Amino acid sequence: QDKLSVAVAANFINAFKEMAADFEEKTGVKVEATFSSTGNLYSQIKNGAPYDVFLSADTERPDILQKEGWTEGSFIYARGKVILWSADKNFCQAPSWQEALQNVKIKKIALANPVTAPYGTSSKEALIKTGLWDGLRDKTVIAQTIAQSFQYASTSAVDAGFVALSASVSPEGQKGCFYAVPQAPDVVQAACVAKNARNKVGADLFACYLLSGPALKIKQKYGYH
Amino acid sequence: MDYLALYVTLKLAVVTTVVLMVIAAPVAYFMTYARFPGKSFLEALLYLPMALPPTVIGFYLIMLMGPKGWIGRVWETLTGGSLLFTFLGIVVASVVYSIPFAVQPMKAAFVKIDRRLLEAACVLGLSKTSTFFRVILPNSLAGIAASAVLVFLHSIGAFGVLLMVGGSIPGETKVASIAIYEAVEMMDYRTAGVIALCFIPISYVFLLAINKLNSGGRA
Amino acid sequence: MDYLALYVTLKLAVVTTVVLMVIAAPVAYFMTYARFPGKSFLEALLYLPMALPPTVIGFYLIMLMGPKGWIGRVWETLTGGSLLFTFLGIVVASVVYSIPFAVQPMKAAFVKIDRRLLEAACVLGLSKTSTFFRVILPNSLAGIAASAVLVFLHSIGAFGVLLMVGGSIPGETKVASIAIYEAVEMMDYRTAGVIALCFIPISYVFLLAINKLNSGGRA
Amino acid sequence: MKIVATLARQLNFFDVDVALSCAPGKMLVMIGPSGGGKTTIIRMLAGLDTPNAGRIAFGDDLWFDSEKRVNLKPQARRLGYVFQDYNLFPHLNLFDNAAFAARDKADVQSLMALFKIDHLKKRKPHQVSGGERQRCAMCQALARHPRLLLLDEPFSALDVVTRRGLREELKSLKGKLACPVIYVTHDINEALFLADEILPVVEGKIDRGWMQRTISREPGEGAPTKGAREPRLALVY
Amino acid sequence: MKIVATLARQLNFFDVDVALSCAPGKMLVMIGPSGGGKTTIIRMLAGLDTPNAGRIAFGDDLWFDSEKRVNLKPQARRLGYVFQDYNLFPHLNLFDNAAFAARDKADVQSLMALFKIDHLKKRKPHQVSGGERQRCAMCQALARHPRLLLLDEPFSALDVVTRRGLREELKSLKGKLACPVIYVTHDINEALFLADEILPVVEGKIDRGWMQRTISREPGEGAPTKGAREPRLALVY
Ligand SMILES: Nc1ncnc2c1ncn2[C@@H]1O[C@H](COP(=O)(O)OP(=O)(O)OP(=O)(O)O)[C@@H](O)[C@H]1O
Ligand SMILES: Nc1ncnc2c1ncn2[C@@H]1O[C@H](COP(=O)(O)OP(=O)(O)OP(=O)(O)O)[C@@H](O)[C@H]1O
Ligand SMILES: [Mg+2]
Ligand SMILES: [Mg+2]
Repeated sequence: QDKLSVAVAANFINAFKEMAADFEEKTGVKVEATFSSTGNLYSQIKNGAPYDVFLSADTERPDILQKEGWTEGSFIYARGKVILWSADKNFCQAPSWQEALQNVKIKKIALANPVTAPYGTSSKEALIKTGLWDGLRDKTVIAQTIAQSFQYASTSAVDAGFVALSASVSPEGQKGCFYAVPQAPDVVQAACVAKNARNKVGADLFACYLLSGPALKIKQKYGYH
Repeated sequence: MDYLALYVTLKLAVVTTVVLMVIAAPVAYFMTYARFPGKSFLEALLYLPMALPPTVIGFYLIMLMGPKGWIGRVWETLTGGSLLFTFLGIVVASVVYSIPFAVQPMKAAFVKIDRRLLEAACVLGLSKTSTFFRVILPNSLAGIAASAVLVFLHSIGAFGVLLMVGGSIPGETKVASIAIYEAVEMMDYRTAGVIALCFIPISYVFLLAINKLNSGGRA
Repeated sequence: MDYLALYVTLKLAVVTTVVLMVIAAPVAYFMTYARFPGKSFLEALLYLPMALPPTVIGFYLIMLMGPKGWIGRVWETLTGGSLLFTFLGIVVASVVYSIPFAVQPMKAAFVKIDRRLLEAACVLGLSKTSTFFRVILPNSLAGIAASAVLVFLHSIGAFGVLLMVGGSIPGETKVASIAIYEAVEMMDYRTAGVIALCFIPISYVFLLAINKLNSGGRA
Repeated sequence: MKIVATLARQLNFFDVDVALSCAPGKMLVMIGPSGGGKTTIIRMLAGLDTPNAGRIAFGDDLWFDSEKRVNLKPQARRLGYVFQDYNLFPHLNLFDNAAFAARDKADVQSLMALFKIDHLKKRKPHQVSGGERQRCAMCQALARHPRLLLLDEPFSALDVVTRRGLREELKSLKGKLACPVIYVTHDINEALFLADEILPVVEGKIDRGWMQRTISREPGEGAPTKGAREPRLALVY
Repeated sequence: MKIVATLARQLNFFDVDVALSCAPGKMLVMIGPSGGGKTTIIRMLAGLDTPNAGRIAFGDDLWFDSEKRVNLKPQARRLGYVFQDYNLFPHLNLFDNAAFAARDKADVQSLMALFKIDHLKKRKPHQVSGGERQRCAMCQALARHPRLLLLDEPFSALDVVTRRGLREELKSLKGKLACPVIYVTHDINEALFLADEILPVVEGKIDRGWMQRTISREPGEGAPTKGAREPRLALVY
């Protein structure tokens, strides 16, 4: 059985590891993954990295890859949600996340870089929609990735952070409390299969698996839908 | 182009270099001449910041410098403010991150000082400290220059650590390497290339200055 | 724990150190004694890998080593294979990434060699090359040790570059720092800490070995 | 103050074992074959080497005592020491070298004039001749007003005329310095001219007969009989 | 082959300007006041310093010619050169130092015996006395069978007995080596004993009267009249 090489956006790492194990058990195809930022993985692919499947953190890059002829088409494999998480359980006393943020005791809040990270873009949108963006300018700290935003929050470096729902289900994430942020649009993550994949059969099989029932269960477990 | 980020980068690199030269010289002196059990172990610890991926160092620094870490707490009692996400914070991070690069070449230079010069200093009544300043330092300029070059450039390139500890606040902690990172992530390779190219003249000027200082000391 | 990643890391660090010692010594020699216009400029270029954030170096390396870059194309014509995503590929990346750390302390050591020894070698009929091997190298052991320590530890910590060029293939290009990165990304801070701790004994043993070699050369 | 020392130290091929003393204003000259242990003795007096056994007393001060485990650091002995290889600090010019541990910069000026190197003040040591370096080392040692002066062949790189001049100066300085001076030379004339006491050191021991044997060219150890071929010059210098 | 040289070089306080020649198997001895330019001349002959003007011919080979812009590298001149500060390689033991550029290791063995340092073969230079280092430098220079031997005060750190022995050896070697030997010394006895020709160098020029003035102690420059106080020792060594 030929192994399958998958490039995975780092925010999906937890869910992916479990899915890969499940997939291996079911099909016998060995999955080898590279986790990195979407931008990094895209550069690698452009320069000839032999990945069979690419799980991006956005929809933009699979689209470009399609235009460039690397893939025949992309599909959405996960939708992430933004939450506002804090290591301090008292933080969640307020009735809504907006009020919790406006508490005078809150000195710093983290969000992922709105320019480069999809979760950051989404968080910023929620803040703008609720009219909080300008008022909180001086309190915001920019993390480069959504994982780093959670690191800030979990180490109490910031009082609260906009993180992915998936973070809240990790053991570390259960130590704190969070608000859902319905104003933040879903973060849509698309995947694509390489046209010239070395293991085309396995790659297509994995693409199907990604959308199957067992996979959905795992995704939900890690806060995706 | 992000001139502010370039300015922060330069300021950080200069401050780090100056601070580290002052800190590293006595440390290297001590590590060269002191004999005590567990010395290699201490040395290994000293070099650890280098062997660890920057993100890990960054993570531990956040823990230490955050409101729950002891450095953070001490700092808060002293100044009332937070160390994280400030320029001072990234200076601390960058100093920790570059310690090995400062210490190691200095140590190599100190080791090579002719023993006879030290004996002469000894006979002429110089204390350990005076010997350090009057004999060892001026005869180790090449090694100190090597340290300065490594530290300066390394703090320009420092990235993972600063990314963590700084929080990328424009004009305060957003350094050029973060700007490059953003450009690469946005697939704007031209901007990334342009900012990267800015470092050639900067490194060039710095090397020239160091070489001048270094040969000035010898001529 | 990911023993395979630790093994790849160590293998990479050892290979990089050996390769760089061999490459850097003549480069440092040349940079110390050759006089030509544009020398500082060349030197600045040589130190650039340090001033750039690892991801940027990684990016340029991929471009060069990929099927469209000229190194990649030359390599493909020669061997028929790809350099990217192989162990050899990360060795190349790690060598480029650490060049400045190898060259700078060696240069500092070479500069400090007593001119009288070089004159003696000259009079005794030694060519430039023999002088290098018989006089300069054996009298620069401290500087070479400094280089080796910096390079070894720096390649253990190398991360951004390797992730980019290597692609984290278990047993081949997945090094420990990538394992740490993944653990951190998974918010599994304990595992990250445990792998990080492994570097203390590794650095320790390496430093002991270098110190032994170094003092062996002098005794 | 007077220096009194008994020193023993094991070397690879023989042991050093001597007793010596020198009063202030007096000069003790050590002479003897190359490799005989003269430098080793000076280094023990300076505190740079530690004797295996013995005692060094300077007036009422105890500098070293192997039994009482006293060992004063060289820094505290306040010495003037001209090393055999006259090591100056390569990063300093001759003036700064001479003034390195000086009590008074004005002294340095006049010492450099006395030793005829005042025109070389701004030169680095590698830019002057061997003899000039040696004279600078002498200035450095004298400028700190030492309590004990140790001179290990301080004039070996000097020509006969300069040397003759300087040894005159040294002889007259000796009284003014009012400190004991221990002087190593290979020049028997110099030894006879300068010494209040001559200490011939052969294989680490004091060998009073060595001078006599050497002067009268007894075909002793190391004095080759071929020497007879040498013209008998009776130079009156 | 014979060496013939005319050399001119500007120094800070005076200019060196000399002409000299020395035939194989002969010895030219340079003597003169400290800082007079002897080492500078030797360095120019060795190719370590470049004359401002002049010409050095070794037999039919042209080593240096300022007009023809010829300047042979020191490596190509095949010299034996004992530096004034006898710099040995600190990382090598005495044997390896002496054998550094030797034609034949067997030679080294016998040279070290001749110079009485064969028991110190395994020592590093800093572990032996000044005179022992100097003798090792001498072995190093001789072991490569030089075409021209340059000796800058090679015996300055040696006692009178050893020195006397070695200069006997040197005198007999001179014939066997069959190369020109240029020798710098401060010892007038030595100069008279060894030299086929004596070249007094004073402030960079040849000053034939210097020897005479020095010996007869004419109160010339630098010869202090106080010298008269010195006892007239007529040592027959
Ligand atoms: N650091 C050292 N370690 C071991 N032995 C040494 C060391 N220095 C000198 N020796 C040996 O000790 C003996 C005495 O050396 P010392 O330097 O005292 O002689 P010296 O009388 O000063 O000779 P010279 O007149 O040649 O300078 C010599 O045999 C020498 O080889
Ligand atoms: N590297 C140098 N740069 C400039 N001047 C120098 C240099 N070396 C020597 N000199 C000067 O040149 C003159 C001649 O020096 P040189 O070393 O040739 O004298 P010397 O005759 O060998 O003296 P000595 O007997 O003391 O060794 C001296 O005045 C000295 O100060
Ligand atoms: Mg001695
Ligand atoms: Mg000289």
